[in-house]
Amino acid sequence: MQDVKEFKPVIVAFCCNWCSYAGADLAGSNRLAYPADVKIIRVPCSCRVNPMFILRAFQRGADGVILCGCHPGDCHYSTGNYYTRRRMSMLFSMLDFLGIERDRTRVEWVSAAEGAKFAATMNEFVEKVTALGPNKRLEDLRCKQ
Amino acid sequence: MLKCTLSNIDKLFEIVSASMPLYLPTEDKNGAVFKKWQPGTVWSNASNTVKGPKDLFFPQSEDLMAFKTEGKKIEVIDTRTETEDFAVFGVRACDVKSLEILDRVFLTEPRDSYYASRREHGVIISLACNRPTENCFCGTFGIDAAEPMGDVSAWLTDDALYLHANTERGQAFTKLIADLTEACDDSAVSAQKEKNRKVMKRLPLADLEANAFGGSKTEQFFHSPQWEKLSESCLGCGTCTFVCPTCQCYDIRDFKTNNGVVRYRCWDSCMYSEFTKMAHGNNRNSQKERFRQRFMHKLVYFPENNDGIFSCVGCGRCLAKCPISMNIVKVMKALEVDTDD
Amino acid sequence: MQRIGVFVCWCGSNIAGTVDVHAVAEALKTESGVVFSTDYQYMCSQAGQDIIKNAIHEHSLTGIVVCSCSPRMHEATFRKTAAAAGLNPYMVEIANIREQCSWIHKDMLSGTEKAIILGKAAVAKVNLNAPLTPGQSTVTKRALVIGGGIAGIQTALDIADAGFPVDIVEKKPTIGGKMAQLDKTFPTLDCAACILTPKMVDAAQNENIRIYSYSEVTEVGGYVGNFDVTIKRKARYVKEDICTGCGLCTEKCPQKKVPNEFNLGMDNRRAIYIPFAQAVPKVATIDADYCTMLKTGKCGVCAKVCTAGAIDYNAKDEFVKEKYGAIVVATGYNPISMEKFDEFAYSQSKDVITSLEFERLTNAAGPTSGKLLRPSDGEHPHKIVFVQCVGSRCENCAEKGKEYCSKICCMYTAKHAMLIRDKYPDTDVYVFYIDVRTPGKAFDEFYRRAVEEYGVHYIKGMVGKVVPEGKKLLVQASDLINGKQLHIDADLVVLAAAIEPDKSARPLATMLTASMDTNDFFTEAHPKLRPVESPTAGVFLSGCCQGPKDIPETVSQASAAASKVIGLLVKDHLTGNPCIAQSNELMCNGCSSCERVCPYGAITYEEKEFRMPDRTTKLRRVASVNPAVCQGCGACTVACPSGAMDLNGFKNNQIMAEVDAICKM
Amino acid sequence: MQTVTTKSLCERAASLLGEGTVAAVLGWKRGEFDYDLTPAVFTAAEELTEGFIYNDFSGANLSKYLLKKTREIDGKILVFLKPCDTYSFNQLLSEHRFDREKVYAIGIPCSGMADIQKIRKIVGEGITAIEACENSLLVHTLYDDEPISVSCAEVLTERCLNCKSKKHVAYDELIGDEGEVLTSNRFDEVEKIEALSADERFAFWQNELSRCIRCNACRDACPACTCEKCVFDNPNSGVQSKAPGGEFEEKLFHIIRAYHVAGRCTDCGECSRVCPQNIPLHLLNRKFIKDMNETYGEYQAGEYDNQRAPLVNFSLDDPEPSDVVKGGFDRA
Repeated sequence: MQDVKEFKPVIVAFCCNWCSYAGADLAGSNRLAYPADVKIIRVPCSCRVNPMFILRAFQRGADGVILCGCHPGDCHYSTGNYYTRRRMSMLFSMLDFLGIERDRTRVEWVSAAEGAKFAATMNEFVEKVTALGPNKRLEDLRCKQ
Repeated sequence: MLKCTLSNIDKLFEIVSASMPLYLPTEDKNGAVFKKWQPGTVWSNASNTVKGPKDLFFPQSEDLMAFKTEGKKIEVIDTRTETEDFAVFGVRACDVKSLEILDRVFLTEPRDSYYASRREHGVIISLACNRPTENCFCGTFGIDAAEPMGDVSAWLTDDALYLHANTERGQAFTKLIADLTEACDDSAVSAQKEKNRKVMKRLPLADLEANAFGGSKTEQFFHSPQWEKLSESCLGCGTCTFVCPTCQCYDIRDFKTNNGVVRYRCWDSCMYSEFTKMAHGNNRNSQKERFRQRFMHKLVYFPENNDGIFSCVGCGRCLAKCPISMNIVKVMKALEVDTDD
Repeated sequence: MQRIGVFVCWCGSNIAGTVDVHAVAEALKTESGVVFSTDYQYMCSQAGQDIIKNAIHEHSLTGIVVCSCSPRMHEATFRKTAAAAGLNPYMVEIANIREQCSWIHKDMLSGTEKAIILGKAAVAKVNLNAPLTPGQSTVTKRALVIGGGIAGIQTALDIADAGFPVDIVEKKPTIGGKMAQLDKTFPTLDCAACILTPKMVDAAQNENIRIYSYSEVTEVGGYVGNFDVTIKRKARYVKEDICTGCGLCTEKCPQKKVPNEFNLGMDNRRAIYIPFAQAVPKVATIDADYCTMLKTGKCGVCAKVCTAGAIDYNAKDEFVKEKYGAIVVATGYNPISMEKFDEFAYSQSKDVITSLEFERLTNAAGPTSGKLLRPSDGEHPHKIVFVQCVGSRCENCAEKGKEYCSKICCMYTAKHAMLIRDKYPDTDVYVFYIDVRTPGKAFDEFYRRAVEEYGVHYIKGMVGKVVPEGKKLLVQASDLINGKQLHIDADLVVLAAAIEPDKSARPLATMLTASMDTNDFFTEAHPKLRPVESPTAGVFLSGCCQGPKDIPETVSQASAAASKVIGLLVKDHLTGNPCIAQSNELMCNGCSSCERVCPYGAITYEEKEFRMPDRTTKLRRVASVNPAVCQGCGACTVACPSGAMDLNGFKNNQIMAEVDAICKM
Repeated sequence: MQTVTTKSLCERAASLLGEGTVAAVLGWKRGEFDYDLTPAVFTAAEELTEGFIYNDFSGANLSKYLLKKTREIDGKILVFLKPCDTYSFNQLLSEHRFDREKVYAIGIPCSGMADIQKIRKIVGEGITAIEACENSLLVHTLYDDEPISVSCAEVLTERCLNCKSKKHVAYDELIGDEGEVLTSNRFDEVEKIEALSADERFAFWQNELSRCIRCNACRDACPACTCEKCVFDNPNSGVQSKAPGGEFEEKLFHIIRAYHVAGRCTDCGECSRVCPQNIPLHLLNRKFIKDMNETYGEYQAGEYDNQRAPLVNFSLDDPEPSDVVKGGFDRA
């Protein structure tokens, strides 16, 4: 019980440069707090995120991975997030098929204006991942050696 | 000669397991595999396991050491684990022989201390083959499947298991199970051997001979036009090398952990395109060259350096598992035709 | 091996308040590749930049990490700093320890810990950075303005005055837009037509301006400096170059029952029409939906009366392809539909009208020739109620209206009220409002005049219901200041409808790959610092397509957009973004996956001969990326199964290094 | 038993070789026993007579060999394609992996391929010969005096049990009768796993994938895995590995392998056929196919040349990832 209480998840958040990263900046400007467990990686577009990056994060010790991009239709590159949507739908469904907890992965569309949504999303995601506990099903024990 | 009635065999496994881990063939979804005995484990008398007992002495992947880095400091960490006694039961004659071949590689200088340590801690209880498969051709390499070696040799009849210790370690093992065994004469075993040898003669590959091969035959076979044809459908996968009990190539790699590096070794395959990749490039660029290497090594290069001993024991695993059914038997037959010409 | 310098910024107390900046600098010192690490009060200041420059020289740095505010703020600054010290600007990475760290984490411990991790991730990335050099592309010296309202006209005029050719594409038969429909303008009360029509004429006569009226943009390709645009010139069935605009056809056309959209349907026009007297181009247009000839093949009156022979019933839509260096969006606004606001009885009574309809009613060229008459019976109204914020500031009724303030309504309502009281002093005018917002030059004075000089009854409160009863409209409202329920039997009710972006904006944004907000207003590249640019390079914003604004604001934004366009068009070459995709030909399968996902068509294939390691040659189909066209989204890199396609600046191994650094615990 | 004879195929191939239409023939070559056929290139009529065979063990999909062979051999190559192989053939064409002009494709009917392991399960070890009869196989073994008869249906390979099509989608010439696209139950097995709890699914795959020895046979046999350099072989990819270094890498390899062929996999079943460890790899591919079909509409890779696969396509109203996982199937 005590372990669960002290568990601080490692969360990797891939954010597209144009909307979600700006949304995160806005959350910052507005001092909207979310847990320090969330670390953001800036990518030009959500469609830059290769499934391998997500698996890599889990391998290296992430407990949750979230991808944020512009809302469908608002992609700076017009169509990038549509591909992201399909790719991640398929990948997440496959992870689910392999018995990996669904709540460890998430895609959320956050615009540059949605600082509040960014913070709320992160709070909610961290809460869910914390409830799941440490990632055991996609961890690579060697990394912790 | 010691006799243990078959009804007592689970008891035997239990007693051995009480003092050391015991590995024996059990039926898995995929066929027979060596697994650690636990109460309830059912021993399989299948003629052959999918993979040999090689993993127990030379695991597919094993950590050699680790480096821990902190800032710019590096600390070396010993990760060795291979210091526990263990027993392997039901090793067929071909696989026993394969360990001798691995010994030649790993136990000659420079000695591979990881392998050596596992060999020193392992006791091998072999088992004669009553029902060899159509893929078996151990006879080609002078192996008698009715007379398996190892620390303890064993034979199976309809109602009993017969054991004979060949080494000190073997004797220690039979001592361990003394309560379950009684001394007996060789008659039952001799009869079983006779029966087994009769079957062996009828095997479809019984006539296959390796005489045409051996050290000093490099010139003769290296440029054979057959290689082109033989290798043309090879997928370049590693199945044959990974199921082979004598293949011993490995790669040493570093895995970057969160705190440093784990240095490990893992099986490699000469069939892989990166196998001979070096700083200057790769000296085997075509699948033909890689394919040729594998078989030349087994049939020519290895005997050249090892008193004429072939690096194949005729276990037949590559025949059973190659996705495109290309194997050493087809290679030997094709190359022999070549020498006839 | 890189030689990395780490520079941790305090940002005054913005960062240093919740992050132990010394500890961050100290912790990063031992990271692989780091040879120098320091912290300073304001890295972005001249003194801070000098620290970086000196360190680059002193420690022969090959890469730098600045732990500071968001890269969206100062990445460009520090890149310039690095370049000034002779370092490739793309060897700079920013760890965002302000917006993503100090500003959101309250305790020093977790803030510092996170800042260190973010710094480590940036160091890990820089270790794998490589110098990048941007490519160059040419600029087509012609601009396109989409929309011919006052915004588009002003932008076009300014660009043309600077000597660059510019095309206006207007979907209506004439330019002029909403302003042409207005009567007077606040706060000066000068006549809209009097100030707009000279500009329209200027545009028509300027030799650098070409007007594609009755036209629409259907396709946009290319990129900044080199847009390929397809314009659909809708068939108007009148030859533009021959029609003299005499208007005879519009008098003789037997089809008289066509709602006149210029007067918002309050009167009728003919099937062949010129929207208004000062239309530019002054050319007739046949409305194919109503023309008997086009529908049944029987009539042909207009062709018979046209002495110039301009009528062409066989005209077809034409498509023009043109190249532009820059595109200005000036698609404007529309009042929202009043359908969902049935409580105001808009659909039940002709005497409930919108403010834009009111403009036409008071306009001398309008359906009543400027006399204020009730649409239902043509009688003079004596009691008029204005309702403000109809559909604006709809916090709890987003499905009906808009959450935002439409900005112009307070002022035009004051104007309407004042004009009525001026012309018809016997009329009682009531204005119901939530707030009166008058933050503009001479705006509040204007509003006070309406109240104080003209005696308009301003009542704080909302109208709950309008019920038509006989010839009257019973207005039920609350007076919030006096805490009373009011019942007014009005003759006319005027609704200040919220405004929204034109419906054509959304598909246009998709074509332009320009982003929009949830209300379909175009997004600016930066809300404060780059308000007239879209984030999409080469696309600029003018007027209400970006957000509600009044005429002076629109005109100033239009001129601002023009100046940005001019700034672009004067360049002979554009320096591109070097963070673009690159294909490793040795690993490329030529499978076309990348080409299929590229939104810009930047990827092409060629058959190339490769010398294989076994000394044979092999002809292989491989992808190549056009650096001028690629925008660097990275969609192709994931579509590529072999990993042959990678993105400079965001390479696979760089992102994975960041992942590793973050997950290291 | 197959409905076309080795002899008839041999004759047709020999005549095409003879008249110079083709320079080489890609087919199956007989081995030591009746079941161990090897794909081979034949360049002379005698070679064909001696070695060519088409029987219940001609499972190997020859289309992938075209990549290499069309580059090596001058002139056209005759390739024999079973119905399912033609889908791979088309898929490779749409990825521009070989020159169609260099291939002469002969479609041949297939009544399903036999699984030697299933036969072994029935008759035991020591199979020395297998004779094909109308609907059964006569298996001779070392330990039985009389041959054992097993019905063909009983020993069909998994992929043939769930055959999706007996129709050839590409060929220059057809020998034998054309079949039809079938309605198969190929997703039943996937659905069964979907119906398990997350823990059970995890345990199931943990058990299956733990057997992986990373021999790469699944990848190397796969007609969709034709990368010039696979990411798992590329030292610069960041995921290169030669052995499963633990549970994670087993999963990583198989997830990425399946993901990389998602939308391109024709469900030919070669991966599972060649796996020496009998891991049901096709289930991973089928999961992707099933999800894509259900989410983005029916799509059969290789059905036509130059289709736009689901993962390089999109529609504006695609569901969100959270809804796909929840809505793909009904699970309590």
